[in-house]
Amino acid sequence: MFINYEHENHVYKVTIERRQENFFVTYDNTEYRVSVDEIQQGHLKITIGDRIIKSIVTEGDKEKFVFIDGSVFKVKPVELTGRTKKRKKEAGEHDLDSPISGKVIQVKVKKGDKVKTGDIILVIEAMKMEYLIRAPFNGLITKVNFKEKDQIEIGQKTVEISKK
Amino acid sequence: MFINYEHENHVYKVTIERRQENFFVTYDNTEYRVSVDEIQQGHLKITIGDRIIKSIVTEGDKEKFVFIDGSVFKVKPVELTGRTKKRKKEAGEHDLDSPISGKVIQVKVKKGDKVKTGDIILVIEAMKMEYLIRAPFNGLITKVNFKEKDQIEIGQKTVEISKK
Amino acid sequence: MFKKVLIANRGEIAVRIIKACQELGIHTVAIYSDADLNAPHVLLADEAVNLGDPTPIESYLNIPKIIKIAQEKKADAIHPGYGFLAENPDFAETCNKAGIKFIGPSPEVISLMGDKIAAKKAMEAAGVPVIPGYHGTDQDNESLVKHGKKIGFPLLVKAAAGGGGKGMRIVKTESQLLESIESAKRESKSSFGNDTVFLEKYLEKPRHIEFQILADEYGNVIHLFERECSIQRRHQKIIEESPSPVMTPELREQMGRAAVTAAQKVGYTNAGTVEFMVDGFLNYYFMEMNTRLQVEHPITEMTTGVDLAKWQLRIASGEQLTLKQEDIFQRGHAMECRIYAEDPKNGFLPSVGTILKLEEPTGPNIRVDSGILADNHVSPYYDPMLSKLITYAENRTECINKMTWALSHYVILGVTSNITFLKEVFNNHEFEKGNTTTHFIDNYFKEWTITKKTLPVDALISLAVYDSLHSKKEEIVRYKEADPHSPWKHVGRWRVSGGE
Amino acid sequence: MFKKVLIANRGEIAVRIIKACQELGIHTVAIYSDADLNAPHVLLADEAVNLGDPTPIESYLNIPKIIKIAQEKKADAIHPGYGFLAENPDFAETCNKAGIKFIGPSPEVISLMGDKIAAKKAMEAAGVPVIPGYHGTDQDNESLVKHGKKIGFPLLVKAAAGGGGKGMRIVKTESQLLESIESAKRESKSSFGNDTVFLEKYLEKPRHIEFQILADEYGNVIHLFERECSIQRRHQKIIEESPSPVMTPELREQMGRAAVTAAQKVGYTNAGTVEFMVDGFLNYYFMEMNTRLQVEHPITEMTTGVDLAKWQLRIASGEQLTLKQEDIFQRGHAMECRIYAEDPKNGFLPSVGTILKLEEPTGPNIRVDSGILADNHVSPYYDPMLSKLITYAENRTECINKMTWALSHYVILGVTSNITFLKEVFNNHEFEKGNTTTHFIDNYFKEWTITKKTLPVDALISLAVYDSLHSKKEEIVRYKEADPHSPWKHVGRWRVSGGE
Repeated sequence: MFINYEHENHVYKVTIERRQENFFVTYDNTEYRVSVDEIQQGHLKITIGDRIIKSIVTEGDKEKFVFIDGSVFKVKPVELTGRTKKRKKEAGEHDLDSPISGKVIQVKVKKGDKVKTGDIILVIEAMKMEYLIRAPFNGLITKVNFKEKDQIEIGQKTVEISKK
Repeated sequence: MFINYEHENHVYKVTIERRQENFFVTYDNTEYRVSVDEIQQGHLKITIGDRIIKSIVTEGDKEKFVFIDGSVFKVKPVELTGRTKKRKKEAGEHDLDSPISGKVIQVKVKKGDKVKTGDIILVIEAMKMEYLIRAPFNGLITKVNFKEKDQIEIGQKTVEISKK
Repeated sequence: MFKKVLIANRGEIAVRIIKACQELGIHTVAIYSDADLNAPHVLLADEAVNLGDPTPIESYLNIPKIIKIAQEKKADAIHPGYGFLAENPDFAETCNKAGIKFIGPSPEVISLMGDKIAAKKAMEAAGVPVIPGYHGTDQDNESLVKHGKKIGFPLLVKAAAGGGGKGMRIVKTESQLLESIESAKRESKSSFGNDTVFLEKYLEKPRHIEFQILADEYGNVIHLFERECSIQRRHQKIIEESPSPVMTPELREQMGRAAVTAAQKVGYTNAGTVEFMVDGFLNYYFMEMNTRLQVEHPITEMTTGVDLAKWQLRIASGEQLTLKQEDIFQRGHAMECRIYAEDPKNGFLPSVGTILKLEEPTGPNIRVDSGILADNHVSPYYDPMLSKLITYAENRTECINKMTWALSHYVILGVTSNITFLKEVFNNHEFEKGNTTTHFIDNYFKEWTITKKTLPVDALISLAVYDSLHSKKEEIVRYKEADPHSPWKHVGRWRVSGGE
Repeated sequence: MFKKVLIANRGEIAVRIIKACQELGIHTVAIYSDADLNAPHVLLADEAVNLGDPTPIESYLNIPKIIKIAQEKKADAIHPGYGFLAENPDFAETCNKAGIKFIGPSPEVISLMGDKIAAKKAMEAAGVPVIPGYHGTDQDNESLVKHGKKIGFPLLVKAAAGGGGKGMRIVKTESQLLESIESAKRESKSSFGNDTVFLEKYLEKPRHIEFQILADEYGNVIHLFERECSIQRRHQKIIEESPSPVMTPELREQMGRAAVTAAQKVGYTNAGTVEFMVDGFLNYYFMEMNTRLQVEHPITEMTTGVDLAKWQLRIASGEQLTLKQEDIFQRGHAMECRIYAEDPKNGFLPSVGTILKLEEPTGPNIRVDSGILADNHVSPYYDPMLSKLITYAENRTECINKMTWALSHYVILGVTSNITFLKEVFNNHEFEKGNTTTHFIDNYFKEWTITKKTLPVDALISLAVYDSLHSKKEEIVRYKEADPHSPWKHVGRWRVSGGE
């Protein structure tokens, strides 16, 4: 089985094969012969010679999580061909995305407004805290995607700005 | 669905039916309309009107276990027709069964021996403790099922004694 | 003692109070919104009543709804926990009028202490030192800016009704002043329904040190020593400890007496906390009094052996405080970490999601006050604190070692938490030395990011083994039949490659 | 401090020691038999080495095997825990000869205290009162019977090398004497490899009260006050508490001094316990000294704030005892329950099986020292203790309340445990009053059986709901197609009725 894991923008290519009682994992030209005991769902005890790896693995909707040696790693699925599908965003444009799911409590701009770098565009409230969306560059508001009291989800774009 | 549960030699007859979002449980001529949330495998939150039952249910090889209100109940499967299969044992005869799984460390009798009530017949060791099997009545040893160092399982009959 | 108590809260504090009640033989009623259907306080309480709509104002802040439930369930008292309605004098008043005992001080005291300006004036009058600032009634932006300039920079803008960092802004230069005042007012209005703010001098090398007090309804007041809560991010405490590494026996004696005096002067009853700022020269200033059980109360419980939640119930039910000041002593060292669903790499932004795996550390003198269970969903409606991890040991070094061990054995998968960040704080040399001012996080963790960037090979092996064990049989078969060197396969429900 | 410690034990005590080591930065090596493949100590340790055959003599009692592993792994010390090799002077000797520090007293002291007869003689010589009895070398049955008759009945037959109730018999009448001597000898031989027994007077209203001591390698000895361990079944402790409800300040002072004297006289080092019997008139008699950490050490840790396991490591590594007698004080009240896999309805017979569900109680001042994990199999090879439940509170009543709460929230399914039994003990009026002699269980729970005989309707509803949710779809369909009034159906993999 070939598997690719993406972590912090790096792709790790691994193969794993089961032969009788053992698994053979290959990564970076090294083969590890391991025996495995799944103690509870996702709780792994993996023996490599004298060494024992104890880890917990689980999967969410979009990612997998590994707990090992006191640290958590979040790994994303790799879509080899899908890589270039996303339009490369303008520098700073990401700053217009909502950093959190919450409620829009103030919209400071309307279509056609001119804005300067650092101007407050929109205020989002989540978990009783406020988050300000500011203009990442000078420009003209071309579209406002939310109005006050709207629910907004993490990653949704608040407004569109054309650079002047 | 009809289900019979046996607990401490008493059989409880229950029916349960699922209609849309609710379950209807009938026991002892009373119907309970309940809604159910299985929070984790076997962890039940059962709502009956304003009342909430919180319980944990799990199944072993031969029985089911319920944890409720701080108590554990062990429930056995019911075999309605199998009831009379087992030969009814002589009074006291149960005392000849091993109360524990362990190792036979001493056999004090042999076939043909006469024994009196209270005589030690056999010594079993388990978990570093000793258990004595004593004669439950006066009689004659007709069969000895184990010899020293034999492994013995819980419920196995150690010897057979014919009453005189 | 009460027969039945309604707990008007959620999360770990509701669980904490339910346990205290149950041990005292008190029947408990939990309330919960639709976002908390399977929350631990719901499963633990003897009864639980649904509030519906998860919006705070429609659920845990809805006074009429909560009073109605308490009456229907015949609760003789309500414990408000902290946050939500804990310091709302109207709620305390409404409880009392409905003949339900509010577990906390009188509405008048809550009201006085809730108004930070009036509180400071009262303390000044009682001879307790306060920080220079403007606590006046000129609340138009222009006047506030004028007063601010007079105090000088840096200064703090704080919501009069605030707490927990909400409605608080630190202003470093004159140019930020107006915007900060506006934003603090807005946040205060939406959180507390009141937009009065005040301004005060920002101290050098300040530490946040507070004293726990207990006062019964017969005039007996004791303090249970200090907690240092200087380690804060976004002006919210994340690590607390007791005793404070900077405290001297003389200062402790002095501040403890000031705290008791403060409580006595205002006719305080039940558990409360007097917060001070202590500067680099060990000058101390009254900050505010919190008229409730604090988040960090467990470290006082660990060092003094006193159960504060139970004493709250006893005092409210009219029992006398049998603990005497001379019987209370500190022993060893305790620390608390607040475990938040937040991303420290990304400005401590709250995170949401489902708790997929949860394993809490256990061991001697490790206490976890948790508000979550496996499979719970962490919603964006409420404060993102998941739990509190508390450790106790014979001394500060051992306590740090134990906390580090416990953090390394705390498994929360599915939601980003601050655990890794906390571990690095405990690993910081200045922290180890006790150099813990309120600027600590800004000074040492401003641009913090997780240092370990690469995925360790053991994690890769674990993932591969997991996927191999959990891929559906058909998929493995399908895979095996195909060219073993082609990566165009499906693994589990993940697409490992496209192209077919 | 040591770099690497091998823990020559299993279960909760191995876990306890591994945690203490890890907090001190010591690398740990666990050993485990084939019956313990996924036991918690194996999963927690930094390294774990398999011993194979689960028979004790081939695994946790196998000295050459264990020494070899320690050498291969380059461990600088071995912690023996309690039981197994903890009080085996040959093991301590072998460790020392191999250049591995044995964490405990010297082989000579273990040897002296392991011989109960010699130990009593040494104590008598040191002026510590001992119980009348026969501790001589005439070990033929005839002489022993003669000596027994001289002491009178009731009397105790005890294995000289024994402990934990093994090889112990209580003899009420002359007619049982010979049989008891034979059986005690046999059990002692098989457990300890030595069949020497002694006889002693059986006291009226006796309580088992012991003093914890700590002694460093430079002659400093302190005691950490008493534990009462009178609640026993089959002569094994099941509930312990500190302080003892019968203790007076004067008696505590006296017995504490006797314990320290006893330790000093024999040149004791590391942690140890001096056990006394105290009769109804508060006379006390030296019983024996346990040269190891006790099962019940946590209640001392709770009341004194001292971490005994860590001090064992520190002392063994040559550190000085920095704790002074005057710094040690008791605060509040602590209790411990031993959670056993056993059936109290059936003579406390050990039970075996698989832990299907496990949920440990959590809350302030609730400590669970556990040796099991969900899905672990409880085998018949070792002691049936699964875990220890410890609670601390401001006073004895609160401590009992907390324990009752904790027991009610302890879920162990799959193996019969003594939890329900323990709850009833805490509910007993004589226990509440502190009337806790060693005869307590015999007096009040002789013919004990679970009182609640009928299955509550909520349990039935839960079972039915569970079965409905977990029955396989085909089976439900098959059922639905059939006559709904016929009980001849299959539900899940259970046969609910026969006949087809």
